[in-house]
Amino acid sequence: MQRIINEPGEVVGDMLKGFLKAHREIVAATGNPRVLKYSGAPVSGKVGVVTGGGSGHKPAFVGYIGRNMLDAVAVGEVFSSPSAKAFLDAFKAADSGKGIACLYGNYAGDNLNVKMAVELAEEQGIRVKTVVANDDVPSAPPAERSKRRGVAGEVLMWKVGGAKAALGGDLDAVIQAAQKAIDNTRSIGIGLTPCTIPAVGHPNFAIAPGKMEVGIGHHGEPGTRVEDLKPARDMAKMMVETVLPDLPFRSGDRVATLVSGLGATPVMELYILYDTVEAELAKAGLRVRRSYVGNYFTSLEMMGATLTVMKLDDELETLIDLDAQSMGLTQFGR
Amino acid sequence: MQRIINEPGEVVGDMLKGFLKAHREIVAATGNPRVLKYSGAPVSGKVGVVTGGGSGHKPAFVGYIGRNMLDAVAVGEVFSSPSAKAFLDAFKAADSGKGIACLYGNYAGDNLNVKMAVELAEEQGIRVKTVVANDDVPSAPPAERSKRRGVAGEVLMWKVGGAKAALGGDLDAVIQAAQKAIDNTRSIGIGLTPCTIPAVGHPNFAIAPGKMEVGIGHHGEPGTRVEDLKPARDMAKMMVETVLPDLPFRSGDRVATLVSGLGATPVMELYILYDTVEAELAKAGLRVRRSYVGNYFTSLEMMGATLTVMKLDDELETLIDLDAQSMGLTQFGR
Amino acid sequence: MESFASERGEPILGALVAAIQARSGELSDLDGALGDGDHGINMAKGFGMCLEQLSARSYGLSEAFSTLGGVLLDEIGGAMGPLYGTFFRGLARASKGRERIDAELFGSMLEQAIAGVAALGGAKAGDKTLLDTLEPALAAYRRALSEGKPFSEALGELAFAAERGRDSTREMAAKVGRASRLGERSRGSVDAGAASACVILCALAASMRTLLEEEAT
Amino acid sequence: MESFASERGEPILGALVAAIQARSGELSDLDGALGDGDHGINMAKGFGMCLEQLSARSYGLSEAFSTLGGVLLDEIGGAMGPLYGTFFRGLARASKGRERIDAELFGSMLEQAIAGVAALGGAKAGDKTLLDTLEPALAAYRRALSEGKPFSEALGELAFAAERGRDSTREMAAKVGRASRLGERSRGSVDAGAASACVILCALAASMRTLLEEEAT
Ligand SMILES: Nc1ncnc2c1ncn2[C@@H]1O[C@H](COP(=O)(O)OP(=O)(O)O)[C@@H](O)[C@H]1O
Ligand SMILES: Nc1ncnc2c1ncn2[C@@H]1O[C@H](COP(=O)(O)OP(=O)(O)O)[C@@H](O)[C@H]1O
Ligand SMILES: [Mg+2]
Ligand SMILES: [Mg+2]
Ligand SMILES: [Mg+2]
Ligand SMILES: [Mg+2]
Repeated sequence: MQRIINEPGEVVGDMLKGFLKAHREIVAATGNPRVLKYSGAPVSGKVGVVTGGGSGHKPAFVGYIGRNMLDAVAVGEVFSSPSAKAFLDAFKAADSGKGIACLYGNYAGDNLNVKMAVELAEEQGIRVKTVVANDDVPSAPPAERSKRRGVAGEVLMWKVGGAKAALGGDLDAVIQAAQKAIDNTRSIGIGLTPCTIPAVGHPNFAIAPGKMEVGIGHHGEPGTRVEDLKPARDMAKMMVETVLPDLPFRSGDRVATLVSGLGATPVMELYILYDTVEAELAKAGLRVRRSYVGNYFTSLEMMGATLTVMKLDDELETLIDLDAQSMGLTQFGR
Repeated sequence: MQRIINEPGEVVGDMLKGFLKAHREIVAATGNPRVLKYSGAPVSGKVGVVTGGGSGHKPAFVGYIGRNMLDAVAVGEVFSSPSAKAFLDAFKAADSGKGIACLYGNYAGDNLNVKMAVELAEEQGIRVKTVVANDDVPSAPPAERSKRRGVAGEVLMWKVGGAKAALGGDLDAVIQAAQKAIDNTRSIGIGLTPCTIPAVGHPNFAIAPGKMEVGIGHHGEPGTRVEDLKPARDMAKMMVETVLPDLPFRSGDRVATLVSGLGATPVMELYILYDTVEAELAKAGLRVRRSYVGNYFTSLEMMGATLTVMKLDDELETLIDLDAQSMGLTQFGR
Repeated sequence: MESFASERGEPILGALVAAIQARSGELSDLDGALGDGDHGINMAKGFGMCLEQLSARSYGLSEAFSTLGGVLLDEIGGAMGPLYGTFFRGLARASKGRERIDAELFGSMLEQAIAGVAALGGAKAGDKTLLDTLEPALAAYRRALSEGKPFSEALGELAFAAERGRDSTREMAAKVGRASRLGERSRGSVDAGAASACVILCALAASMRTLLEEEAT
Repeated sequence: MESFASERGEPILGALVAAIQARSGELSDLDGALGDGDHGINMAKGFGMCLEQLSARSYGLSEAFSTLGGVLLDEIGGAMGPLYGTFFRGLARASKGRERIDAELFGSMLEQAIAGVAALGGAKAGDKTLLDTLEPALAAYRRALSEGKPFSEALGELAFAAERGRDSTREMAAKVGRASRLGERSRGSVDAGAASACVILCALAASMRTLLEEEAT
């Protein structure tokens, strides 16, 4: 295991210490070492936007803490949901009295821990509403959409929720916007090499050379099928063909796109993939209004990429376009 | 080779097509397919800031094209200097009549191609001055500093040069600021796994499991010595101990730091490294005014990291702090 | 009637933690086959933290379970943090203030613990989860008692049924949790949670039988 | 006196491109040992592009070299783009407008080409570069001519000395280029540029000797 770590069991704590040092201007510690918050949080008069999730996905989740983005994040072990207590403490760190929008991904652990945390929060008089991201198309058929995983589409959900709260939306408005965001978002991932959780010390699955996992999850959960590696242009077509009919997207739709690497794929290759993705979207009559390409939601040192497409209406486009400042996503407004 | 590519020989061209599509608002094509420019270039009344280099280092080099950053970039094959003609065409794309600051890295190919391009440019009435980055401490002893490679310190040199030009500095002022930037910058890299140039198809060197290359270059050039892998905190100490005495940095100095991954090292680990780096800098009495941590200058899918430290004076700090907008580095001003 | 003193938390917790730590790699590998490979390390971490918190003093069984449940809920997270947190807090609550643990009491401890897991997770037997270990094990335990078997023998039945329950998940297709997205591909490998539940029940049964024997002699 | 028609650009360029492409992997491996591993692929790409540009028409030797030099300079980059670009433009310039290539002319072509490389790169013999192939090869060629050997025999000496020159770089420590940062670690492996220069000189010598033989019969 070729790693830049100290004790394999302590990677999350060590990482958080370094993260806080590097981003003092925008991120602050809280009383719970597994909860970080925006240095300005709680922002008075603003709905608190919170998420949480396992570690190993940098910039997700703590990298999206910032101005017009997330107010607080609960941090789990590598690939493990944060505890209920961490979620609860994140709610507290973000709460200015206007309520908390907890926007998280659909995983057994997160569902359970958020559920317990929300109950505890309400006992303490903090109002929490949730949106559960389920943008990963291959993880369940359309009829069972509520079973689907949340993947890189979460980044766009956070962007939208964070912007809506920043523009003064109340709790219901923030929840509605974030729910609309994820309802209009579809993703798919392909995996080319596995990854190794430091404390485990060996890859938790294998991908034979020359093969790829289609529909893989960003924890290395096996995909829905194994295929021969093919040229990037064929990968892109297959990914677009999986994503578009599912919503469905229609000719004339405006969209935002996000192509994320899973960690170790050179960013050069993400652009090679995006070249065909955009060509295929154009063929389908979609108009790309904003495109993100890079390592936005990773899976340690896995090779592979995810494609996310979000259908925009005027509200979503305004919210996606708002300026934002965080380690993982900083943009000027249009 | 688990890759998201089409033809291995065409990765650079395919990547540039996708890059242009993804970043239309900030990057534009030129008549030479191997030259990209800032969409606003040439910016009238402003010195043109240009660089060039081989591909496979994303975000470097094209990712630093943008507002208050680079005006044009010459693009080479993977790990190969761009041609003299590409440098010349980049000068032309950036030239508003105020002259060109060509800020590049110290490699045989780049030196030769820039030299030829500068001669051709002057024949055509374009004034070009150059700064050659040589921040990589382990690549030559202090007495032969002019032989050292340019590595991730180039990013800070471009930031400074781009900001100076944006603030209205004339050619000599931009060159002076960029030269001061690099003269006050020192770097070191460690490599944990090799990388594979797509057209070659196999790794171009080996690192035995449990070993690391100290002083490696970001093209996979072997380092100055091979050591056993050690805990991140010991790597950080060794890196700081190599870099600080070389300038030398002194107690009380203000600095900017840059910890860059080489491509496949999870960003989590860069923060683990940074945690000790900052602690060691603090021990030495240095005050970190700005810290960049992430994949700023990579080497395809190599695992490893580089540390860059730049000593700031008032001018350099102002220039580093200026807002900037590019794919690889977007920041709001302070 | 067989029973043991509830103040003997240490040997039981010690054996439980040792069992989980010894099987940690195996549990992560099982999770890696269908999920994300973290099950064993997080279990081992949580159980180890609990032992550390309680070290340097003596404690009863209810306190041991309550501390373990609290650590899992507050510090560990994952799916197993709340599930096993609820499980051990159920065991703790049902035994709180009781001086001796007998067969009947342990039966209602298990019942409360397992009911909490089922209510929280919303899974049922056949979904390929830890419940496929816990529920048949409890049923076998109850059956043994109703057949008049003594406590220690019923614990043997509990452990035996737990192993069969764990193995029964091999051929199931997962209905909840990460593995559920694999559909048919999730068959052929034992569920990680079912395996850890088996480790837990077997360790509890073994250490309790030792205590029963000790007190009998 | 031996000579061949300068209009025979095709067989010479064809053999040259084929030789570089055949050795491309080997050259990249050599570069990988001390540098960044791209030497062979970039050479093969540039030489291939040149052949494509000239395909579907016939061309003389000077035009072939001039096109090759231009492609290397304009399209290929790297260290070898300008170095070999200068080299082939030197060969082209010195043979421009000449109807036949004889021993003397080829000698001055090489001289001009190598002088350009040395001036541009600032390296000298012993620095572990392509000059360690080029310079001794030229010297051997000159020596053969001064000893009165015929053109074809001198070409043989050229090739033989090129191989020895290439091999001589194995034990050198690099003074310029990427490998120079390796210091002592750069010993033990042949320089990639010295190896490609040897491929080029040997291919030129062989195809020219074939042409001389053809014209002699
Ligand atoms: N809703 C649920 N109800 C009961 N058990 C569940 C549920 N979801 C998951 N599990 C159990 O949790 C185990 C996975 O635990 P773990 O690996 O710690 O969590 P994670 O999936 O968050 O990585 C599964 O093997 C399964 O037995
Ligand atoms: N200044 C120089 N003068 C002469 N030859 C040089 C010089 N610098 C490098 N070389 C030659 O170039 C070769 C490397 O070429 P190549 O791999 O194409 O370039 P790069 O170093 O840009 O990857 C070296 O093996 C060496 O022979
Ligand atoms: Mg997990
Ligand atoms: Mg190169
Ligand atoms: Mg798991
Ligand atoms: Mg090279």
